[in-house]
Amino acid sequence: MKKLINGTDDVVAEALQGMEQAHPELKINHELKVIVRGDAPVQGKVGVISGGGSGHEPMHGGFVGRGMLDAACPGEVFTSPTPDQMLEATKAVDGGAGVLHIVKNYTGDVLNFEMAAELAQADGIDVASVVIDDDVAVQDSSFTAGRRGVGATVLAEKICGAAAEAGKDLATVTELCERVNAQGRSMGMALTSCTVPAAGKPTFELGDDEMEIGIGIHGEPGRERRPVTTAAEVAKQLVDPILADLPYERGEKALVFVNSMGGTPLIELYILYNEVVKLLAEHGIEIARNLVGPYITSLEMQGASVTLLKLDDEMTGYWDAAVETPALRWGA
Amino acid sequence: MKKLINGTDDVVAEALQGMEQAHPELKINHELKVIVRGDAPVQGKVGVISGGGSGHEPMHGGFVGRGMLDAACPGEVFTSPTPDQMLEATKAVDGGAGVLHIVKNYTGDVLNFEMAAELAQADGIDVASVVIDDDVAVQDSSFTAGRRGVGATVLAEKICGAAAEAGKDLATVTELCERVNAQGRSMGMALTSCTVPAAGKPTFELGDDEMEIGIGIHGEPGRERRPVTTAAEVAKQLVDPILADLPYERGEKALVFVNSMGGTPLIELYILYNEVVKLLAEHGIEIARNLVGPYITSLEMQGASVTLLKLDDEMTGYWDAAVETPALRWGA
Amino acid sequence: MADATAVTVEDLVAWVHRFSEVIAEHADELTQLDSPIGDADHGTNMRRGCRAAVEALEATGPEDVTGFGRAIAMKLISAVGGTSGPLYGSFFLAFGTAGGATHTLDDAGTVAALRAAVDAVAARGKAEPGDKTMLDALIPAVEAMEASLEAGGSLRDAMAAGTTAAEEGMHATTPMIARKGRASYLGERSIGHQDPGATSSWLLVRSAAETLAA
Amino acid sequence: MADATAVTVEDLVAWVHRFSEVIAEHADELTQLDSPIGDADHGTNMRRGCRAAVEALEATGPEDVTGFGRAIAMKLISAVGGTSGPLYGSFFLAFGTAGGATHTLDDAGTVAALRAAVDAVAARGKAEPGDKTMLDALIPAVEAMEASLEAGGSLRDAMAAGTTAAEEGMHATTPMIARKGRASYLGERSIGHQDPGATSSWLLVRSAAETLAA
Ligand SMILES: Nc1ncnc2c1ncn2[C@@H]1O[C@H](COP(=O)(O)OP(=O)(O)O)[C@@H](O)[C@H]1O
Ligand SMILES: Nc1ncnc2c1ncn2[C@@H]1O[C@H](COP(=O)(O)OP(=O)(O)O)[C@@H](O)[C@H]1O
Ligand SMILES: [Mg+2]
Ligand SMILES: [Mg+2]
Ligand SMILES: [Mg+2]
Ligand SMILES: [Mg+2]
Repeated sequence: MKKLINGTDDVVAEALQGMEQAHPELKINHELKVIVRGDAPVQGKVGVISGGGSGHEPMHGGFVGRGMLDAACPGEVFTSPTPDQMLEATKAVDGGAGVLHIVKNYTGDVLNFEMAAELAQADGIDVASVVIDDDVAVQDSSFTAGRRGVGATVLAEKICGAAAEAGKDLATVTELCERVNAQGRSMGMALTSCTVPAAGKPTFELGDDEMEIGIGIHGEPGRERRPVTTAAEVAKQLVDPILADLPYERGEKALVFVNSMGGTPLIELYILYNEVVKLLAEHGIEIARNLVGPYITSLEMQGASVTLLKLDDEMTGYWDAAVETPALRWGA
Repeated sequence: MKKLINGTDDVVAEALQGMEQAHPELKINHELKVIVRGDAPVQGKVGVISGGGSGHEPMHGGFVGRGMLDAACPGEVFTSPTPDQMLEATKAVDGGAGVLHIVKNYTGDVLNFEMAAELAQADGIDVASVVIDDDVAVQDSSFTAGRRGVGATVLAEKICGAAAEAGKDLATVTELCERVNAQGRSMGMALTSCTVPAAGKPTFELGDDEMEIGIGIHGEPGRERRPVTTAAEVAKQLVDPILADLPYERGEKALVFVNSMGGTPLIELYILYNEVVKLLAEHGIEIARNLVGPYITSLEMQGASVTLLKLDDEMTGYWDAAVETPALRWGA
Repeated sequence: MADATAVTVEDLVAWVHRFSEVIAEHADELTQLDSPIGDADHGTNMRRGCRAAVEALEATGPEDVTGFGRAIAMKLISAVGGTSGPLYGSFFLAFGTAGGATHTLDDAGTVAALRAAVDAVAARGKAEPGDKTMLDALIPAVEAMEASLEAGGSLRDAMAAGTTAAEEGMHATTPMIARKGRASYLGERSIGHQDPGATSSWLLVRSAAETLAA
Repeated sequence: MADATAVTVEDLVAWVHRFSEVIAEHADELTQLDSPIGDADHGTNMRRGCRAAVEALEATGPEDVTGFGRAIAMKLISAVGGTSGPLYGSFFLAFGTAGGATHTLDDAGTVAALRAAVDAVAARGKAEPGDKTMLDALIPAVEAMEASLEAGGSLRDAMAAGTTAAEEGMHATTPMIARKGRASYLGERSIGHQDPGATSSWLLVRSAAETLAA
C-alpha cells in the first residue's frame, strides 16, 4: 500500500488537522471529530448536518459552509461516525429552528443517526432526518436494508442547504430533501479497487480487462463484473438502469452529476460526461444543470458514477443559490 | 490500460466536447482546440493566455474565465499545442491592449509559443511572453533546457489574470508575472506512474516500496528513486530543496500550494498539507494563503507537489481578487 | 432459591469483563467472518468498544442495574460505531432500564431484562429471525431461557439452555440469505457464510452464563 | 552527372511519403525510446504529423522547392506539436527557402539545402552536437554528405555516407548526458538511452537516400 499518510490509525485525525489549516473559516472539534461552519449556530436558521465514514472527500466536510452544510461528522475510513459526534454537531448548529440530519442509507449510519436524533430531541432540539437511498444498483425492498445512499446525497446537501439559508422552516427543508431523494437516482462503476489504510491491501482484485458495475462507495464489490469497455458503453451501462428505474418524459429537466470515484482524472470524466449527454439527448431529456468532478469518492479508486436528479423549479433555484464551501462555491 | 475513454486518438477532442457541455459559459473552437472565455475579447483589457499539453486538467482550460485566463490551448496529452492554436487564441482575446503568453518551460512549449508570438506580432498584436520555470528538482543552467514550469504556473495565471482584469497594462502584467515566477518554487513526487492513452502502458514502473522524487508533470521519471516513507518525511523532501533554493527570512509570507498529481485523494493531500504547515512553522514562515487540491495534474498519477510563492502585498491582493472559472472560483 | 442465584451489579460487571476478554480472543475470527459478506471490521470495532466499556466501568463503578446498563451502552455506542455499536448499545440500555434502580436481580428479573434487551435490538434494527443477523442468536437464546425458567429450571439451567440455543442459532445463519445490514447488498452471494454479528452475540450469551450463574 | 541525379519536386514529395511510411513503421519504437527519457509521445506525434504532411502534399501539389518546404513545414508545425514539430518544421522551411523557387536541385543544391535545414534546427533549438538531440544525427549526416561531394562522390555516395553518419550519430547518443529537451531533466539518468529525436532524424536521412538518389 502506497499512500501519503503517517500512521494508518491517524489518517482521519491528521486529515482534519490539515483541513483546519487549509480552511480557517471552519471550526473543527478534533476530540469529537466535527467540522462546523465558522458562524454557526445561525440564529433562526434550520441547521443542516450530515456525516458518514471518511474516505469520500470532499464529502461531507468539504461541503460545510454558507449555503450548504452547517456541520459534518467524519467517521473512521468507511465507518459510520457515532451518535456523540452527531449530537455535538446537532447542538453546535442549532439556531432554534431545528436541525435536519441528511443520512446515507447504510444500517450503521441510520442507527447511529437515529440515536443521535433521540438524544438531541431529549435535549429539546427539534430534529428531522431524511435517509438518502438513490443507488439503483441495489434491489429495493422493504424486507432488506434497501438501497445505498450515494451521489444524490451531494445534491440534497446543496439544495437543502440553500433552502435553509433562505430561511425555510424545518418541515419545508425536510420535505424538499425527501423530494430530492425521491427524484434522484445513481449508478457507479469501478476500474480499480481502493485500499482502506487500516486493511493495507485492496478490498477487491480486478483483472486488467475487468470492471465492476454497480459498486457502492466503500470499496464493496459491485453488482456484476464485466469486461472493460468504451466510455460510450460505460455511460450506457450507468444511465440505462437509472432511466429504467425512474423514467423521464421527453422534455423533462435533469441535473446531471458525473462523479469521479477519486482516481479517475477530469479529462476522462469529461469524456464520460460527453457520452452521458448524448444518451440523454436520445431520450429527449433536457440537461438543465450539471456537476462534473470528484465529489463523493472512494479513496483512490478509479471509476465514476452518474446521478440524475429530475429537477423542478424550486430545486433549480436552490441549486443556483450562492454556496461557499471548500468544495463547491458559486454565486457568492 | 484501463481508462474511461473511447479511442485513444479522440481523448482530447472528446474531453473538450464534454467540457463544452459542462461549461456553456466558455467558447470552444474544436477545430483548432482553443478554449476562450465567453465574453472575449474584452476591449481595452490585456489578454492572458496559456497552453500546454493535455493531461494536467484542470490546468489550463479549467482556469479560463473572469479574473484568470482569457484563453487556453490544449495540446495532445503531454504534447505542446501548436502555433496555429496559440495564434488563434491570441487573436480571440486581443482587446487592443496586447496579450501575455504564460509559457511553461518545456522546449516544445517554448518553441511553439515563440513561433506563435512571431506570427501574432506580424498580425500587429502586441505580445509579451513569460516563461515559468519554478521546478527546483531540475538543475538550472544556461547550458541546459533549464527548470521546468510546474505549480507556479497556476499561481501566475491567477495573479496575472486578476491584474489584467483590474485594467493593468501589458508591461505591468508581464512584470508581475516575472515576479511571481521569480518568487515561486516547486518540487513534486510520485507514488505511481501514469499511462499516456496513446502509449497504453505506464511511462515508468515503480516497485511497491518505491517513490520518485523530483518528478515533472508529464510522467517523466524524477531526479531520484527513494523508498516510500511517511507523509512527514515526504513533506520534508519536498520543502527542504525549495527553501534551500529560495530562503525565507523569519516572518516572511508565503502562499502554500499543495497539489495532487491526480490520483492522490484529498484526504491524503490534507495530511501532507498538515506536515508542510508544521515544517514552515519551524522556519518561521507565515502561511498567508493556501491552495490544496488537484490543479496541475499528470493524468491519474498518485503523488503530490508543493509550491511556495513568496508573497508581496500586490500579489496577495490579486490572489484574493474575484475569480470565476470552472476550477477556481471565489469572491465573485 | 432466588436469593441463592441473585445477580448483583458486580456480577454484571464481571459479565462485561468476560465478554471483552472473549471478544479480544475472537476478534480476528470476527473480522474474518465480516470480510466475505461485510467490510472486515466487526472484530476490530467490537474489541475497541469492549475495551472502552471495561475502562468506563473501572472509572465509574455503577451503583445499580440501570446505571450499569447506561454506562456500557454509552461506551459501546461511542466506541464501537458502525452497525453493531448502536445495536449492542441498545441491548445494554434496555437491559438497565428493565432491570431498574436496584443492586440485585432475581432469576426472573434477569431473564426479563435480557428479553427487554433483545427486543430493543430488534426494535432498533428492524430485523427479524431469519434475516442473518445477531438476532438469529439472541432470540432463540432468550426464548430458551424463558422456557427453562417456566419449566422450573434454575438461572443456571436457563443460561445453559440459552447458550446452546445461541450457538445453534449462530450456525443456522450460514445457509441464510442476508436481508439486513451490509451483507444484504450481496443477495444470494451471502449464502454459505456465518454471520459475524450472530457470532459475537453467541459470545455475549456464553459470557453471561459463565458470570451470572456460575 | 548532376543532371542524371537531379532531384525534382516529385522526388522531394516521394521523400516525405517514404519518411511518413518509415515513421509509421517505427512509431512504436520511437515512443518506446521516448519513455525512459521523455514523455512517450515522439512516435505518436511524428506519425500524426507525417500523415498530415502527406495529405497536405496530395491536396496542394507544390510547384517548386520553396512551396514544397513551406507546405511540409506548416503541416509539421501544426500537426506534430511538441518539440519536434517546430524543429522539423524549421528544417523543411529552411530547406525550401534555400532550395529556392525551382523545380529541380542539383547535387550541390540538394546538399546545400539540407545544410540550411540542419542549421535552422540548431538555430531554433539552440542545441549543440553532444546535447543528445536530433542534431547528433543531423549534423554528422550533412557533414558526411558535404565531404563526400567534396571528394567527388555522386549524390548517391553522399546520401549513403550521410545515412551511415546519421546512424552512427544516433547510436552515439546512447552514452550521452542530455543537455537539451525533456531528457535533460534526468541529468545522469539519461545515460544509456538512445535519443528518440536522433532516431527519427536518422530515418529522415535514410528516407532521403532512398528517394532522392535511388
Ligand atoms: N438491522 C440489523 N439488525 C440486527 N443486526 C444487524 C442488522 N444489520 C446488521 N446487523 C448485524 O451487524 C453485524 C455487522 O456489524 P459490524 O460489522 O460491526 O457493522 P458494519 O456492517 O456497519 O460494519 C452483522 O453481522 C449483523 O449480525
Ligand atoms: N533544443 C533542442 N534542439 C534540438 N532537438 C531537440 C531539442 N530538444 C529536444 N530535442 C529533440 O526532440 C526530441 C523529442 O521530441 P518529442 O518527443 O516529439 O517532443 P517532446 O519532448 O516535446 O515530447 C528529443 O529526443 C530530441 O532529439
Ligand atoms: Mg463497518
Ligand atoms: Mg511531448
Ligand atoms: Mg462490518
Ligand atoms: Mg516526447
